[in-house]
Amino acid sequence: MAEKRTPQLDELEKGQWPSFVTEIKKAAVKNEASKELLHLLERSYEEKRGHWKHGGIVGVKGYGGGVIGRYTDLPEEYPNLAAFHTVRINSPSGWFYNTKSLRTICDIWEKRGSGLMNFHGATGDAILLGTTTDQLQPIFDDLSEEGFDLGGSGSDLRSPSCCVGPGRCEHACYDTLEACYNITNQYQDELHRPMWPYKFKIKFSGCANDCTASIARSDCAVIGTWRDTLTIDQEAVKAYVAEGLNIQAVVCDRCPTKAMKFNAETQELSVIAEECTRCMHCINRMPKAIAPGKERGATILLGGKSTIVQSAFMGWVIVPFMKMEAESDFQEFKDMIERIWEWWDENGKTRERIGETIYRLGMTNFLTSVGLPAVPQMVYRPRANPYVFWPEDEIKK
Amino acid sequence: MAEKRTPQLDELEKGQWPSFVTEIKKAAVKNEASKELLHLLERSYEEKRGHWKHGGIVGVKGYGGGVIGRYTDLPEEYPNLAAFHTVRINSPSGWFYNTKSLRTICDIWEKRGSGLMNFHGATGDAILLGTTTDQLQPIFDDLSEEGFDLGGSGSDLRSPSCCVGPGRCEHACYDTLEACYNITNQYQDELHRPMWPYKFKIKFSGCANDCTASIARSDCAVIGTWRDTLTIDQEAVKAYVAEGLNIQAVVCDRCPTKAMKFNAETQELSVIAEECTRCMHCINRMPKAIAPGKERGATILLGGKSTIVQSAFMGWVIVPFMKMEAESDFQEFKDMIERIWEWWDENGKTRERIGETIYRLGMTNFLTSVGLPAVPQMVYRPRANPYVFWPEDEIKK
Amino acid sequence: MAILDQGPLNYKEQLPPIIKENYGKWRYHENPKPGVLKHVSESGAELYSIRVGSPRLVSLDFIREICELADEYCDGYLRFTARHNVEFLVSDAAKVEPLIAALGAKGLPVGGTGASISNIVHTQGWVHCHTPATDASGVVKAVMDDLYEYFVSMKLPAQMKMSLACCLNMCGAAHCSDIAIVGVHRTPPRIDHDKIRKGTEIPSLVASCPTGAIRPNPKEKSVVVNDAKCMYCGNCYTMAPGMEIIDPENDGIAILVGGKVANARTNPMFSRMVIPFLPNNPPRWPEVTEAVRNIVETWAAHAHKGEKMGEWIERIGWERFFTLTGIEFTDKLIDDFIFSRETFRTSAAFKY
Amino acid sequence: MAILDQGPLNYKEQLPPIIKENYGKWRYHENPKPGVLKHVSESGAELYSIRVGSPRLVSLDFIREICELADEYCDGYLRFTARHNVEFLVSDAAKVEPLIAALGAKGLPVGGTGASISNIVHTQGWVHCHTPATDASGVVKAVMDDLYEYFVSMKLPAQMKMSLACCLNMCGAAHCSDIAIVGVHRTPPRIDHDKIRKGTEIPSLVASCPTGAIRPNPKEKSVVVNDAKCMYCGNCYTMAPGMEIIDPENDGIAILVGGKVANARTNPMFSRMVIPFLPNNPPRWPEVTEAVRNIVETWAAHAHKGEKMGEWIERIGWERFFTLTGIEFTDKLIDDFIFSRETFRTSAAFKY
Ligand code: SRM
Ligand code: SRM
Ligand code: SRM
Ligand code: SRM
Ligand code: SF4
Ligand code: SF4
Ligand code: SF4
Ligand code: SF4
Ligand code: SF4
Ligand code: SF4
Ligand code: SF4
Ligand code: SF4
Repeated sequence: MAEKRTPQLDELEKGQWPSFVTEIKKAAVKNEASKELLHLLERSYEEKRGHWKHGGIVGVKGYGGGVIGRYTDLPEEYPNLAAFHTVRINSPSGWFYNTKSLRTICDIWEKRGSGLMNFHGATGDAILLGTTTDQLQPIFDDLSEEGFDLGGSGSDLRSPSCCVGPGRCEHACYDTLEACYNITNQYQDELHRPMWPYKFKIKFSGCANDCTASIARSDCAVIGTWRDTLTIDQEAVKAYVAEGLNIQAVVCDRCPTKAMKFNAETQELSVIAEECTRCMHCINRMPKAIAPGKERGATILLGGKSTIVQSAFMGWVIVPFMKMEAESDFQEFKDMIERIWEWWDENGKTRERIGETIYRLGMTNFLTSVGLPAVPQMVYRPRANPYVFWPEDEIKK
Repeated sequence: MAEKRTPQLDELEKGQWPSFVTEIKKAAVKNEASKELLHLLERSYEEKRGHWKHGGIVGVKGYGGGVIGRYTDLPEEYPNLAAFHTVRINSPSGWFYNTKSLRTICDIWEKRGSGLMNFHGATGDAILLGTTTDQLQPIFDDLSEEGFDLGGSGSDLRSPSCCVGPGRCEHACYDTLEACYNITNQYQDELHRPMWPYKFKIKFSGCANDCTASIARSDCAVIGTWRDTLTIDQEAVKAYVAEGLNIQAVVCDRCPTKAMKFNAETQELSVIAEECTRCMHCINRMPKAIAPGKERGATILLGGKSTIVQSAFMGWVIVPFMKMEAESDFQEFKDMIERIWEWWDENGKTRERIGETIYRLGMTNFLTSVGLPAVPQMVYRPRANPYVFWPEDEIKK
Repeated sequence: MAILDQGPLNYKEQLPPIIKENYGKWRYHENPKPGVLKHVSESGAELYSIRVGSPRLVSLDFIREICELADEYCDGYLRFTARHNVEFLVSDAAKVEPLIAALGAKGLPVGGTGASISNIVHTQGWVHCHTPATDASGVVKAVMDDLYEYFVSMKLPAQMKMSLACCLNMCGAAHCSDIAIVGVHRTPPRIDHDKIRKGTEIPSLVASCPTGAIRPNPKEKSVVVNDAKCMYCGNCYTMAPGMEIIDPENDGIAILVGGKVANARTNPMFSRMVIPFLPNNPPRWPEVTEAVRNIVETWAAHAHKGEKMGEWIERIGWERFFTLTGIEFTDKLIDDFIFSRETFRTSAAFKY
Repeated sequence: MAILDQGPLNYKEQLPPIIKENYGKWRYHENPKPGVLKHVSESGAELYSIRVGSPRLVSLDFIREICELADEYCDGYLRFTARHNVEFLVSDAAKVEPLIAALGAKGLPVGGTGASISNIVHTQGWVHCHTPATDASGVVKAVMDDLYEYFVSMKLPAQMKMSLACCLNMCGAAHCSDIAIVGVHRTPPRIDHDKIRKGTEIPSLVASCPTGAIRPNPKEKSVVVNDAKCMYCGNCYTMAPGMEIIDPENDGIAILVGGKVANARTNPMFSRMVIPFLPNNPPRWPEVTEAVRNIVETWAAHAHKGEKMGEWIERIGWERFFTLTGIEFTDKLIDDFIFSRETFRTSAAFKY
């Protein structure tokens, strides 16, 4: 292919933020497809439109997901982009890598693909961006050999992800890294072989700061919390006072339930336990002095998803507190999620996320079917209409 | 009809709250139908069900509304209730009466009906409860002779109502009594001759305390407000302080926007004008010291209704501020409401309240059609979805 | 012949002289004692309004009696309030106590102002309507007898506005009340095919159902109801007498709480269901009076001064409301109609 | 032959020694300077995380380069964040500044912690997807260049989380972001009947439209779109390649603001639309960078310390947000989809 200029993209090599154009150019040096990508993209910048077709069905043996097919609509002009598929690698919990693992990916990808990658995709996979159809199986074989596996795509379980949790964060109320790993391994079949009405995402956040944005970005959010009272170290409180922190203003006044009380005279901080909603604010402001309680676990929320089709939904509480420590706790979670999938599988329409299915059929239907007890924690407030469905057995005949 | 006992209803003559049973019994002394009503009601108390049939179409000449037909489903046993219709009298603004007017109603009703009445019905009419079909026209003739007119029923304008306003209340930001009277008179045709998709209610409240519950109970709520700043009488503030009012706690801390500031030292009260939402709280607590501003008018809200069918709606802002003083202001309101009715008449389905029509067709459609400019005051917050409809003329061809 | 379209009485002729003279000139008011409002005009004039509880369903005698009182104490004028109380408008301070005494003698309660429970806005019930799931006046009488002390005093945290509607048409507009007592049906309509055939437009009837539970039944020239989809709203019955919805065995009362309409401090709020069903137990509806009293007194015990029911609950959280009142939370209280989504707790922050 | 279902790498093997040793024992953290987090363990161990901005779309060279740095300064370990930044995990305090210097030499920005603007979560755009209404990486580069100072400092009122999605599928999950940059189409799909006939299941296609704008067209064995009902969501195009939605003349960008997901202080919130459309003006999208900067700086100038965008706006009111930013409010910002009702202002209390 003849050398062409890319004035628009060149412009994006300027400025202080690291440039993806520079990255594509680096890849272009070694790889024809990446070079063509640069020029196709320049063309998109001129024409203000993408030049990719609807993906066809491509994949690797034994799996239904993990690969996204992609073809340019200008294959004559960009023959190396005629097929330019994506491979999703299920990333390790918390996106931790030793350099050996990363280099292994690089080596395989250098041999078999464009050399361009996303670290990471929005769902959390490591994404190998652009290869041909015939390379898909070899790539998978190579990756597999080195201990890697593919992530989800299509109507299956998507690669779960989790926050850094106990790996580095003092707030973690359960082991997010282990929970994510354990549960992901349990559901390899669901992850690799699409068989549901639509996609299903799980994200694990160690506390209510929700650093994986699980409430917005996953059908099932597992958010760390505690059942007892947060713990306060009064000495550390005094140290904060000494440092000049205005505890009343910065901490107490912004506690959403005014549960946190500071006695300016004694410099003692106390919490009205039953008023605290475990929002994390005070802990965030005073991590040296305040910590989550001892009886830890997670709140489970269901139904999160983005805008298409019925509007964006955030996950809502379906279990206020579940232990998340022992294998038996994980088992409890798994039993529940399997009942949920079963119900969704039976009741969901094609391309209907579980939140939409529940919205359509009603929480009572859902809760009764999956055997979850109704509690006030599930709602901000009760219904405003009196349109209750009465089961036959509560009615006099 | 043989004397029967009414043990259940008798029970309701006990207790300190005035008894409607006693009232029915008083009427029963003079009127056979009322007597039968007493016994029919006792029967309902035994059987736990009403004994009234769906109303047929009854009315008076020239009108389509104002009368509700009612027949018992046990006419053989209660012949005087075979027909037991309701007549709605449009009450005067603010439910003010001189005793002559009330006695006139009583005299007519004694002659021609059960002697039972509701002062008032939930929409605000004076309700004559129970008469026969042949009495309807004579009742109307008699009432008309004395200057009364009927209220609305069916798919028409319902009798507008208003709070006591300038008649007795220091908060009134416009003349609710006059506005209600003026506008009711203008729309006599709409009030008496059902011709819309469904009913339409208007209520006038003199300020944001909304003593007519207009936001919940009327399709169109006209709620008094002001455009400039509330006025504060600093001498009166000091008098409140002297009386022991804790202004900071009772007034300032509960101002929703923290617009009200009290200087405890100088005992001066001040308001951050642009932060005040005119919620009325501070004025309510200190009526001697704080009053609405000088540039007064009303906020217009549209869409309020109760639960059936699409859920209860509260009215929402369609005009943040409209003057409501001169005849020309009323005219502006009338021009607007007529455009609104026209749009609803064209677009509403049968038995669809205007709030439901707008919800179904969208605010943009509504606002554009009736020519109201979109302003942020119309919404608590903008849309969360990006599903904007783009008009053809804003699109490049 | 009747004059058409002459409109309501001109209010101007119904105003007592003191109001005519001070119209729009009121400066402030005080609430010297329960049921008594004192409005002071710029002119210095003082108007005393004496608020009196009324059963609303009244006889000629009642109206004539209050007219007599109005003639004697109020220059022949009175008014009714937005909650169907009577207000005597006294321009002469000396007449206030004698009027109150006269009212007392007649058993008419003075109260309903300020931090009290005012009259219950209500509807027809078994007295006059065709779709009620409960009586109106009887329940109101039972509840107001039980809460009488709160009408004649001002010892609550704030005003308490109650409403009752005897069916889901909600003529009592109970949807934004501190406490709403709402008659509910609980079984699907029983179809009287004969009646349907006689006068019902089938397409309109089918369209009337908010959940799409009604389908045409061409064989019967009538309709069929999918019971599983029916939420007993009764809208079909309003459209068609053949859709019999009344069911004495299963009709009863739901309780909703926390609504408001004033804009003071907080925005208007809908009432929310806290008890999905209580049985009709006339004549005194003990389950209802007890439930209402429990809610009122729990609120009274815990709310800040000046905090309406809904404001109190929103501050402490609904989960706490159920703990404090001891009311059981069940799935029936979780919305499953079209605006359900906004009620789901999309937050990991809540109280246990 | 590949091993099926072996699952992701075991994270335990990817953790640096300091983390293995102090796993779950972290006591607190400090944020000594932009891009540097210091976590202290119960054991007294100190871990320094150096956060580095990444273009996310990277080459082999980039990954190998950061591996080299990790080998040199971090015992051969690193991680990525939920926002696609790189984090170097330094166990030796003495290596922090040298690492930062080395990063600086390579032009890699250190920052994104605390009250800063972190990396923009984003999507494929014109680089790799078939439905984009705008590019992803290019817009992100333009915006981050413009706001660079806020990445490398911590001078904002609070953290600022931005996301970009190049179409309404919203792979950037922009719906709960402080600022969301969203690619939008603005014209109905153009139907390629041939393509539809070839491989599309008509009933599924018809069902895919959230507004019911698509009806079967039996004559063509295809479908027809009611343009007036179409809101250009592109869902039909996702289902069927024959429903061509891309329109270079009219595609562009909408801006939504005020979303959040953390439960700290306030509940999670959706982002709300404040600018319905800005044109695609590559390579630097000046209208977009300017709009974003205006919003960021207005917030920075007015918010309380610690107040996220959405919290600030909800405190001052959306009507005030439009005044302060000078952004024009139009009917396009008023919801008219299924959950519109909850957005309408059902209150007479508002600011002018
Ligand atoms: C690669 C990725 C964007 C990125 O650049 O990071 C992506 C890319 C695509 N997404 Fe996505 N989605 C990606 C994360 C998301 C997210 C974000 C998240 O998971 O947190 C969302 C919103 C959250 C959610 O699940 O609601 C998301 C919501 C969608 C939707 C919306 C439909 C829905 O589920 O409600 C579609 C449409 C569809 O599935 O038909 C979609 C479809 C697509 C497709 C497959 C387009 C298509 O219909 O064929 C895109 C392939 C682009 C390409 O050719 O490279 N993608 N997609 C992300 C996955 C990488 C990974 O595995 O790590
Ligand atoms: C007479 C009446 C208007 C009328 O034209 O009939 C009226 C009259 C007054 N109202 Fe009202 N309100 C009347 C119904 C209402 C209603 C509607 C209702 O009851 O259904 C409301 C809305 C209630 C709600 O939000 O659910 C209402 C919300 C208020 C408020 C706001 C209270 C609050 O803080 O939320 C005030 C201000 C106050 O009380 O401080 C108020 C204040 C007043 C004042 C003090 C105004 C004044 O200065 O004269 C009057 C005496 C109040 C009192 O009873 O203590 N009035 N007031 C209505 C009496 C009904 C009754 O018999 O009980
Ligand atoms: C008399 C009154 C109740 C009362 O005891 O005070 C009343 C009584 C009836 N209402 Fe009502 N409504 C009355 C105020 C209301 C209110 C309250 C209000 O206006 O503030 C509402 C709720 C607010 C609203 O408009 O949304 C109300 C919402 C309904 C509905 C609900 C449908 C809807 O409009 O959304 C119906 C059903 C219908 O119209 O088909 C209805 C229908 C009826 C009918 C006509 C029953 C019917 O379908 O035939 C009732 C006649 C009862 C009878 O035989 O005496 N009534 N109705 C009220 C009118 C008296 C008056 O004119 O002053
Ligand atoms: C590294 C990361 C987790 C991970 O596994 O990758 C992380 C790490 C930390 N988060 Fe986070 N958060 C991370 C994404 C998030 C997200 C999700 C997102 O960015 O999309 C959120 C939700 C944002 C939202 O609400 O829209 C998030 C909301 C928080 C909060 C809540 C802030 C608030 O007041 O609302 C805290 C507490 C705080 O900052 O005081 C927090 C606190 C922290 C702490 C201080 C926790 C700790 O003690 O180690 C970490 C350093 C924060 C910092 O950057 O200053 N983290 N944090 C993510 C870094 C992303 C990045 O590169 O910028
Ligand atoms: S979600 Fe909580 S536990 Fe996880 S990284 Fe964020 S602050 Fe730490
Ligand atoms: S965690 Fe949140 S709710 Fe609990 S005391 Fe701290 S700031 Fe208050
Ligand atoms: S609405 Fe306002 S003006 Fe009217 S009576 Fe109530 S407080 Fe007075
Ligand atoms: S009217 Fe309401 S918003 Fe305005 S200053 Fe008074 S309390 Fe505050
Ligand atoms: S609420 Fe229902 S039953 Fe009661 S009066 Fe209104 S329509 Fe009749
Ligand atoms: S009662 Fe309501 S839900 Fe049931 S069939 Fe009739 S209209 Fe439909
Ligand atoms: S947001 Fe849309 S265009 Fe962008 S990657 Fe996702 S599906 Fe493709
Ligand atoms: S773009 Fe969306 S609204 Fe338009 S026809 Fe396609 S699916 Fe329907």
